[in-house]
Amino acid sequence: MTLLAGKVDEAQRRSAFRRWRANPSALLGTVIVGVIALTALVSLVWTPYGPLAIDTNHTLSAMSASHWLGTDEYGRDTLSRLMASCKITMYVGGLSVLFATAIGLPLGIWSAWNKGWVSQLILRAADVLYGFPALLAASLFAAAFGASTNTVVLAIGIAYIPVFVRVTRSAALVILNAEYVLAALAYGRRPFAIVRKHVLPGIGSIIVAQMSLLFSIAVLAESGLDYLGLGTAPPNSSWGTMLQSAQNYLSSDALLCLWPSLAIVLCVLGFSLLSEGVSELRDERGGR
Amino acid sequence: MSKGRGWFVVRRLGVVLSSLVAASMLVFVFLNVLPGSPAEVILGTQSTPASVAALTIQLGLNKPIWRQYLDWMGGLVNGNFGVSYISGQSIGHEIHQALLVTGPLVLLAMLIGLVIGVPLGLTGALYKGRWLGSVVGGLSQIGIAIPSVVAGILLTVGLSIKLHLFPSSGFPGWQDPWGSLRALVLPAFALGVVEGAILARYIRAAVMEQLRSDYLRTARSKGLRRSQALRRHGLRVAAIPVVTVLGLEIASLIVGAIVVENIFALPGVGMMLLNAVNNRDLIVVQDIAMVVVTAVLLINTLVDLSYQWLDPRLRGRR
Amino acid sequence: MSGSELQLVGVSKTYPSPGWGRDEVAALTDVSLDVVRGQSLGIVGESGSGKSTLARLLLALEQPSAGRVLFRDEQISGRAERDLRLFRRSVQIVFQDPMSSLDPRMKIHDILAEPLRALGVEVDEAERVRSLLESVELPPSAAKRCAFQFSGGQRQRIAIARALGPSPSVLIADEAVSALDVSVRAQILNLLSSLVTDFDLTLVFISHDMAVIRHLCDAVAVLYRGSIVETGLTSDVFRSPREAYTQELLAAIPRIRAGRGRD
Amino acid sequence: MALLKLQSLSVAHGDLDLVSDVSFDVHAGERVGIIGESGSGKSLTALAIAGLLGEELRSRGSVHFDGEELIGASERHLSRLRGDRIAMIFQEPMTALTPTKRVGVQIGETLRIHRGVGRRASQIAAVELLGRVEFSDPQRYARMYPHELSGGQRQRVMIALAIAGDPDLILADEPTTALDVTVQRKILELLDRLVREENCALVLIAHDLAVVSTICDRVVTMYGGRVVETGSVADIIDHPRHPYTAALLATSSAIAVDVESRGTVLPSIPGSVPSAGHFPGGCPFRDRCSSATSACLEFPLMESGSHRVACWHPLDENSERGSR
Repeated sequence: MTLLAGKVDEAQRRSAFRRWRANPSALLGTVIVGVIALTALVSLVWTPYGPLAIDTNHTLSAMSASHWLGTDEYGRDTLSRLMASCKITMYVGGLSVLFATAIGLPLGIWSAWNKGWVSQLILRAADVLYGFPALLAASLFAAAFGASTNTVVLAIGIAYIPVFVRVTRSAALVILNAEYVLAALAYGRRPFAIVRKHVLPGIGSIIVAQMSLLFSIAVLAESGLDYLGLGTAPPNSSWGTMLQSAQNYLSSDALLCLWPSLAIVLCVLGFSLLSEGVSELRDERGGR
Repeated sequence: MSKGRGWFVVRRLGVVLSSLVAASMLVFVFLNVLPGSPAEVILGTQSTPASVAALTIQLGLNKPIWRQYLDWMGGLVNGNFGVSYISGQSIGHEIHQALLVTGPLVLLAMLIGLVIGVPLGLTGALYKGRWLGSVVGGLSQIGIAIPSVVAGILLTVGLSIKLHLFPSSGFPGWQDPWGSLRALVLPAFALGVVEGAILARYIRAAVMEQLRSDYLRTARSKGLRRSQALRRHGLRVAAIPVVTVLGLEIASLIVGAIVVENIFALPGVGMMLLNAVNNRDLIVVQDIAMVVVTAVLLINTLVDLSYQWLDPRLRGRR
Repeated sequence: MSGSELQLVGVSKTYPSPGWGRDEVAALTDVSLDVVRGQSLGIVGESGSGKSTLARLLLALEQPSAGRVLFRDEQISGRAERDLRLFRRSVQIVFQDPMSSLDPRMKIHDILAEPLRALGVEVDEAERVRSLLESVELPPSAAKRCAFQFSGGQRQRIAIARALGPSPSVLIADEAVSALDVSVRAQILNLLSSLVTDFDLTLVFISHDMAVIRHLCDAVAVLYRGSIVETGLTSDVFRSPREAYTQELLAAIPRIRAGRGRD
Repeated sequence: MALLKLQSLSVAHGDLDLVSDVSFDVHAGERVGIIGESGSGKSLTALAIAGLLGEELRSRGSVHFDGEELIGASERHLSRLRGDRIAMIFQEPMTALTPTKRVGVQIGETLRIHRGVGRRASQIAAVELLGRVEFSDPQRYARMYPHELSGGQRQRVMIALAIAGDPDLILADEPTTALDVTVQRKILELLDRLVREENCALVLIAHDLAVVSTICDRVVTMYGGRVVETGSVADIIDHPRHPYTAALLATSSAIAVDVESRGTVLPSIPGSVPSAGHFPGGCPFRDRCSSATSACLEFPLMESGSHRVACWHPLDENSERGSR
């Protein structure tokens, strides 16, 4: 403990930016996520051919100067479809994580603060919800409403609520047990103000790391769901649907599978590295 | 104390039961409070008011909703899963058959995950800061990012299409045990590799924490070498977070199996679920949902109970 | 020098046991205590004696299971938080752990200004922060820095400054010097005793250290397993401790002497 | 011939020296106390002697134990000494025992490692050792887990564990700091008695001069990773020569329980203790020292003799300053 004090001081003196730059996970994660987010933005206004443009003269063409990554069975440009899929991925990942955070975070803080039966109930409900993994929830949604991008968002979002409740609760408990919270109560701060001034800033980096991690898992889940036809429906492109249609040409045109696979792996890697980077930077700061 | 532990198990089972009841209500209400009746859905475009009415009575959908729920639950408890709207087959029998595929698949994948994850995680922790540790860390980081869809497809391309080592799809049935096992190997690998990477990461973290612990230092001060001290004093405590992850991973393996079965055309629970969803065979969806939920919650409970066994500090406590 | 600031009358506090019998754990049993205005009261006790529970009850952060807590002869236990404004301004606390008693993400300025804002004390914030820092002998520049940049002793000064912010009449110090380095402890003790004089504070000093209590306090109460076993003026208790436990406490304090081969 | 001889021992974290140039001897059966505040490097010194420093720390210099060099010795070699000839007692009784093993098993393990004793025999020995550290019902306690014991009981288990191998040297790192005052005293008495019975050498680390003075023969004062003064207990408490030792002594004795200090201003040391590795160069105490001059930019050489001090401006040996 005393040993670390020196290290902490040193880490403090460097600016946040420099520490960020010095952390390989955080840096690489930021770059990858940045590239994907940027691609998604660009695809809103421009893709080389448009993701839906069919060209029956050039079906299943190999990589070439005109089609950098080739075309699929309808002659649609793979690069354009990959780019357009970034958009779907960011939409699904971002919205589902926000949804889970928006519900899980307040419930987690509440259950950390309040030890009465209501928070017991919250935790029990989270346990029940925990029995519904994203894929099962999506199946239920698809059975009930028909599959769409939005049912995927909802399914993933609901499935992650329990995770958020637990993570928030344990992080908030650490803060709430600190003596400065007692001191704040002693000078008359009410619970709401304490949450705003101490708890939220205190658990912020944990929550961000968790959100980033769940984003990466959401990308995994989304690709699986789309692949199964439980999510985004053709002709709209997503990495999962691209994989599904490419699977028919595995023996003849394996590259068709490679591109969306790479995109998924890269995206998941980016967000999980970012998550790890954020937690490492937090630990460097002394974990407080 | 032994009485306390017995009580703990009883209480924990009570919690599971009440969770299951809550989950079943959730599933049931969700699928039954929809606009339009299941009969209409089943008959689709050919429905006439008369045929809908007839089917409604045939399926017992004219009864009050709570009655339908109780009938369904009563059936589940007695092992009677009902009859499929679409195929007219006994769902219980079909699920039983499907579990004979999915169950072994999940177990095999778990095994593969452990075989990969344990040595990798230990190596990562013990060689932290050296090149071997970094390589292992990087490998597991990438392994985590590979979805089972991708792993499955890559394995199919590599080992069955190019090298013809394993069948790329289909399942001969357990009357041909060798063929069945061969059919499961690739899908299990697709699932297990990723789980192995995740396990490796958690094992590495848990073991590293043990290596820093005060009591491991005490053990070394008695004359145990670092690796001996870790083996005798650290591993059991390190197992606690790992068991948690193992529990989470079994749950995600069950889910992953649903995806992988579809890649490899295995007639498991996942395939059955997907077909039911596509056919709007609501009662099958309901039943499978309950099977999955029950499996996940039971595994969760087993994990909780194993803490008691692993860590004496938790015995006789909540 | 008359009247009481804080009073505990027959206070007990029980917690539900962590196991799952319905048993309860008694932290305090029938404790009566009178914190006389202007007096420094030491409360001595070891771990598990109920010291921390006592501090929380005195701060009305917890409710007694039985008995009453009075502030200037008015009951405060069981009252709604909005009725406690005067009380909150008048009673402040300094905790033991200089690491956990300051929010590491806050600037010292905010740490010191927070109580003023929370209690609606209308002052020039910057000016007040400066004078608070001055009274604990820290430079004004400290306000711009974060808590982690200070050593344990400095942090404890900041915690004291925060407690002084609302101009309290009672200061409760819960093991306030126990976690400090020996060479720094005397500084903080000197600071505390001069502040008690300068700000006319009533001090409740909770500690396991008899020597420090003797140095700082007029009266002492000995807490043992949730009950007060002995009270009295410090000089009396130290000269002739009545209870066996008090005697044991006094005997246990290590004294500087060449022990081996000299006795 | 010294049992343990430290020469220019340094411990570094990267380029940062946390312990610099520590030298002292411990003779067989002798008791040496190391006092110092946080960051003084006293715990690291003990860990370096036993070869138990963390992965990220490196030690240099020389640790001679009974004619063998320990710095740079293999883990295999060191592990043969540890528990058998050198034993350790740690500060935190809460975390220093393995939570998943019964206390008796943990004590018996030492014998199983070094004496090749079987499971049953080691249990019998463990029960006997628990009796020696004053457990009233050792049979029962041997079957308990650490979390079922109080802090004081756990520390007694640690002591039993340390004496199990009949060591020549015990390194005790703040063994009483985390305990209640009344328990502290009992543990110190127990340690005192057992060390006498075993006739082994003791290195006792404490931040409290009082603890060291009651059971040690000699004192080593450390500040900022360096030894600043060493001498017999009598030398140190009657005639401290380093300004730091003197000030520490003055502070401690002014708040002593049998001294009426009410209303007086306690003698104090200005400034604060820097964090480990961030002490000023030269004499680490110069920032807080009233007699510091430009000479103090250089760390002074330790003089020779039995009462040694590393200071450019030592207090006069004959003055009574800082004593009781």
